[in-house]
Amino acid sequence: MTTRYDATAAMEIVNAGTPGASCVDGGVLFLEPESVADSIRTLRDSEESDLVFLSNLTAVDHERHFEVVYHLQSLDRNHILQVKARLTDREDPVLPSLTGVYHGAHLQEREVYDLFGIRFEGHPDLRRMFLWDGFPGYPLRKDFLQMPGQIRAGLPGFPHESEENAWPVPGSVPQRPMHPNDPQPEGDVVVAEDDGEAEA
Amino acid sequence: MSDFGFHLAFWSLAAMTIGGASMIIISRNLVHAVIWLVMSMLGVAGLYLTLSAEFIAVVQVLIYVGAISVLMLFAIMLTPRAERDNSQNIKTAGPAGLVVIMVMIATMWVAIDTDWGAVREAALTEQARLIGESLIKHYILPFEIGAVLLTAALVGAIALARQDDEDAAVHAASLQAELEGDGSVDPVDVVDPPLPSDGEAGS
Amino acid sequence: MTDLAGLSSVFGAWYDFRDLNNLQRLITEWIAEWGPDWLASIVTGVLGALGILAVVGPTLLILIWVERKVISRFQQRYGPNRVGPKGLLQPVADAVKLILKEQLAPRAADKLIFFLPPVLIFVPGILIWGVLPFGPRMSVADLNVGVLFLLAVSGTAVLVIFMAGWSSNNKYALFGAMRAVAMSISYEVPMVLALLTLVVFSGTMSINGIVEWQQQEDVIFILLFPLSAIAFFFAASAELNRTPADISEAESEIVAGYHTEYSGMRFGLFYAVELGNTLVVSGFIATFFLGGWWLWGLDQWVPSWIILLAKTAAVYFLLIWTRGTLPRLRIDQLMSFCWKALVPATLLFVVVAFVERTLILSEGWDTTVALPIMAVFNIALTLGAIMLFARVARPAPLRRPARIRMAGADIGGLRAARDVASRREEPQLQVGGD
Amino acid sequence: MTTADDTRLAMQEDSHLAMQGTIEALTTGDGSEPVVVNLGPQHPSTHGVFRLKVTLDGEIVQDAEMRIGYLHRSMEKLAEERTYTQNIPFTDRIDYLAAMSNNLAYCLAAEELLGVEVPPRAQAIRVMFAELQRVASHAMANGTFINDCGAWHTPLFYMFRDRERVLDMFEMTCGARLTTNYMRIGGVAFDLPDELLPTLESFLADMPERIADYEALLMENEILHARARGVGVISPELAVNSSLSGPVLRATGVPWDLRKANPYCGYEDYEFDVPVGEQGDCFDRFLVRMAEVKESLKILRQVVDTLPDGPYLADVPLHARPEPGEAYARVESPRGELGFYLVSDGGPAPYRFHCRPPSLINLTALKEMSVGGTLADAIVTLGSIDIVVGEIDR
Amino acid sequence: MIIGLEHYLVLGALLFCIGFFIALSKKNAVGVLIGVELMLNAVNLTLVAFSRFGTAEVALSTQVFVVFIIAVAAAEVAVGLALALVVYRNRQTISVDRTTLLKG
Repeated sequence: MTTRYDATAAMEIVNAGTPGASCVDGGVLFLEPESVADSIRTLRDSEESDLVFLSNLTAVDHERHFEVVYHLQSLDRNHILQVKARLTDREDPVLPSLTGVYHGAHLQEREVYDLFGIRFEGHPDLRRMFLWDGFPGYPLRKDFLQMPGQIRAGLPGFPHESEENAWPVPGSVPQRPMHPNDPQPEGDVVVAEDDGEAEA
Repeated sequence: MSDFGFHLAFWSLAAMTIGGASMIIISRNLVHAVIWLVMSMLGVAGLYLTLSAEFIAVVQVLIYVGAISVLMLFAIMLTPRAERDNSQNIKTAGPAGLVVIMVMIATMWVAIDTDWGAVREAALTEQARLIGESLIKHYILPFEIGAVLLTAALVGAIALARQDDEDAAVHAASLQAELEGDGSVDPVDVVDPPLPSDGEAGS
Repeated sequence: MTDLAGLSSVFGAWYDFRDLNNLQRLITEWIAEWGPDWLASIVTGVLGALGILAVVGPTLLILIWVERKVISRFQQRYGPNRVGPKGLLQPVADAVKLILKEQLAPRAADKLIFFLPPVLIFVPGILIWGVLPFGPRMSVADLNVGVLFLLAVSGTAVLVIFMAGWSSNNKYALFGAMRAVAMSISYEVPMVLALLTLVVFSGTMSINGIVEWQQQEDVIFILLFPLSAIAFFFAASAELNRTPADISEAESEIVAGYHTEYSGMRFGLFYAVELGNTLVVSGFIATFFLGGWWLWGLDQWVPSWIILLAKTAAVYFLLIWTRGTLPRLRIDQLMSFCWKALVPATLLFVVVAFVERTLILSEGWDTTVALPIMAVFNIALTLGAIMLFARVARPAPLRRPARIRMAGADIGGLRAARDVASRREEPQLQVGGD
Repeated sequence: MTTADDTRLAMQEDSHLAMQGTIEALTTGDGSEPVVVNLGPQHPSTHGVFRLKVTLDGEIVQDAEMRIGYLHRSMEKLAEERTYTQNIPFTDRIDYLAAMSNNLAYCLAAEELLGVEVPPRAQAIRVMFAELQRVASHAMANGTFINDCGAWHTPLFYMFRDRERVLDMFEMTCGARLTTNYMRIGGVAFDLPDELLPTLESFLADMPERIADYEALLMENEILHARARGVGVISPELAVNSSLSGPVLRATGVPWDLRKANPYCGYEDYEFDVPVGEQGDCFDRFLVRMAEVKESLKILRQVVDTLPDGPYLADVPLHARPEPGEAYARVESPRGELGFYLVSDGGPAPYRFHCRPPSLINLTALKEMSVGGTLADAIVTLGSIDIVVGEIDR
Repeated sequence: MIIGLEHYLVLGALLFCIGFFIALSKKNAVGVLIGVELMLNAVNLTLVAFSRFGTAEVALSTQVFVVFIIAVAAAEVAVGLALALVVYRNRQTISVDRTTLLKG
């Protein structure tokens, strides 16, 4: 059974070398963003933790800060450790790249850069992977394509759940402006504002 | 030799041969030139047939059209496109033309004027067998020398064309020089580059 | 011909369809009586050409259907059965579709050389048919340099393929063309040597002569020279760019090889000639190695060209079979197989043929006794050569068997991998290797 | 003597000739410039819209660079707008050749978030369909791999015959062949129809002799050995370091299988084995996949024998709101380690929905595998890694 | 009018001169080789013409001579092209007028 590796033990290992581990919160090891690569290298090389397999590398946008999440797995000892690094700077989030430590981080870091805009220093080929280079903005950020007036991305509530956030909550997700071609509601007749518009 | 079919064949094949050859002079692209060459060779093979030399015609098609032209196409493919112009060298074209015209007049005159003696009606039949036998019996020595020559050519061509990695470096450097446009590279510099210290002392 | 029950009056009569030559001779004699003699020669030429086109034309269409149906049978599916009864009109539908399709030409293509190949590729395809003997006197041109003519004409096809590939200004096409040219040239050598053994043994280069020699000696060459037959079969399938040597149009690597840029009827021509070539080559394999129009006396009764077509169908099925099942070889493996296996093998058999021929001629051995002994010896030699090749010429990675072990209890990373690898007992699955 | 500018003049004059020429000189290893060939999005053997820019020196591959994103539907953004149950159909479309494994992985992650206990019958049904999906997916993988080696679809159609039977079983239970959308948070959507078990019995009865056919048809094939042995080799150390997983990792000799290492859905109750290769080349991957199909059949046999009855779906409220937190569940899909990382903020929809794509991560080492080989080897290597473009681009 | 020996000799001479001109005037080494091939073809043509129209004993020897010429021509092209390749490899050009290293 894959056990969760004890984060505090990992913290000692990292701090034994170059001090880079900030704290442990709920079984997750938090690392200083500047020295992420070196700390993880010590975790990988140390005989006791033996975290040789980078299972997953992704990022989460918590609006106030970014969190880059690593899942490191030891194949021989069959335990897994979740490591996070917090980036508060939203304009130019930078993190040292893991490609020196794990060859598997190449594509996953490019994906995080492509969808979140987090730059990884030292990545040999940091280009957008899915989107074309001229794509404006980074799609997976919460404020990407935010509609005016919307509090934040995501589903406000279940459709039927309660009256006050029944779908669509007035103001929370604004209605698309009515278009003359839309099926007109029976009540008031919508007259096209400027007469110049050609009859559809 | 006189019926209509033969005349048609001879004149069309002659036109094909001379046409192909002259198109080589005119065409600018080297690959076109080779393809016109192939056409004229096929014309010559046809002429052999009109002279009822079947064996030679088939050998001509097999070796010239089948092998030599493909060899030339390979050579053209190995050299860069920039070298594929087939244009004449204007300076030497003029005098060469004169020399060629004089040679042509001389040979034509000799061909038409001299009396070639009795003309034989029957053509040679069973060429393959006869040539084979004469190669073994009467011309055994030239046959052996030919074999040695072909082997020598084979080994020579391979030795020349083989490329060991030292040459590759020279070639890559010279290609780079060509791209930067600063003339050719001295192979010696590439093979054993001057030590850094010599560099400062030298320049 | 023996006079079987007074049937001799039938033989030689114009309606004796066993040998269509009688019909042709009748027509030319009739013309010669009243018309000028050049008209007679033209008519014979036209008749011969018509005969060939009558055979080639419809068979090209039928072959498309045959090939797709047979391969579908290999693959547990029905094959074309929508158009017409049992899908018989499928080739017609394909042809109509190809004719109606627009014929594109890439803008930067070299116009002159781009438009020529579809036409020129037909020339060698049809010329070769002229030399195939359908019956004792039934071949359009019975050249006494027939074998050499066959090789020369199939050599020119290489040039046309190169023109097609080079002129369509497409990297895949150029790859296809270069591969096709390199392969065709190197596979001509084993073809020449395989045919050399036959020419040496039968003493003549005319293909009809070879068939008559087999008829005289009551033996078919595949028994005498099996390795030359195999070498010729493989070299011919490589020359035709068919699997397992269809690297010049390997659609999984270089899309469609040299005819990538051709669409519409131009592609149709390439496709038709490919099938036509396959038929004529299987015809030649049948003629050289299976005795052509002769079958131990049966050709007295059954018209000779039916026997030939039957044998051609058999060899054609073999070609489809290899195409249907074998994966493709890489270009360097094909080259090394040609130069390291086929050429030495055929050279060996050329020497054997010379020795045996001199034994028969100079020593005066009686052929009825000598040939069976030589056949047995040659077959043994073939098996020996194949075993030797199978053992000696295997590239390094193929010598060790590919082994699969079951991880059993120790699941884990690199340390577990070392444990699994260092186990002594037999791996569960061992494949390949000698 | 020709001065420098003389040659430059000549070169300029030649370069204008080069302009109207057609194709730059094809190299023969003598250092002239290499050819860049696009195994473009539209190519018969790239298993979908996937572009590989291959720099070739003659036939030898010097550099292989991937250009992907043609099938990017930004599923991770869409999933943030839909409730946990509405996201299940997305997971079918991520890896459309192994939809069942995707559903399973997502449901496991969601159940970990919601803290739902799955009834035993549902777990057994999930194992059954995950293994059936592995048989179908490996049939596809091996078939297309041999197709890339050049065999004219014959082995592919043999293996499609078995894949058809598996897809019929899927259709029988959940109505869809490819995008099954069969699993729900807390169990499976429908109970097994009555006619499923008999079909599964006859399927299990026929398969062993079918597999014997494949082994006879393919294992001893000299040309397949020549084309696949020693091609696209990767060492175990580099494989582990580049996070390869699934048959590609096991072919190098590393015995890592999530079903054994981190058993989910009751895999620990079933007795099966994990095949491991030796050289890590294309042919070993092919052998590992063939052996895995046999192991899956063993598991299916045991599942059918010990299928418990009882509820097939835990009573999970349709509109469950998970506690704020996160979950990372991983499944051994036919292509490798498929993981789902869900972050919840208490809302109806997941705050962050991330899928660990085994196909994409297995491609990190494609460059190391194909450089040095010929163009044909690069195609065979790509086929042996068995990628699905839907999973790469998500 | 009968196609006689003179027809073939004239044709051969014409072909020879065209080949000769090509060999002299082409800038590209392969062009020169093409010219040489044409000249050899012309010679072969005249020889076969003699074998057809000449006296009996000359008929066979000329045809054998033609076979030897074809063999030598093939060898000559192979070596010529190999030379052109090596010249290209070292001097990046196979145009005849620019490979003037020996002129001094």
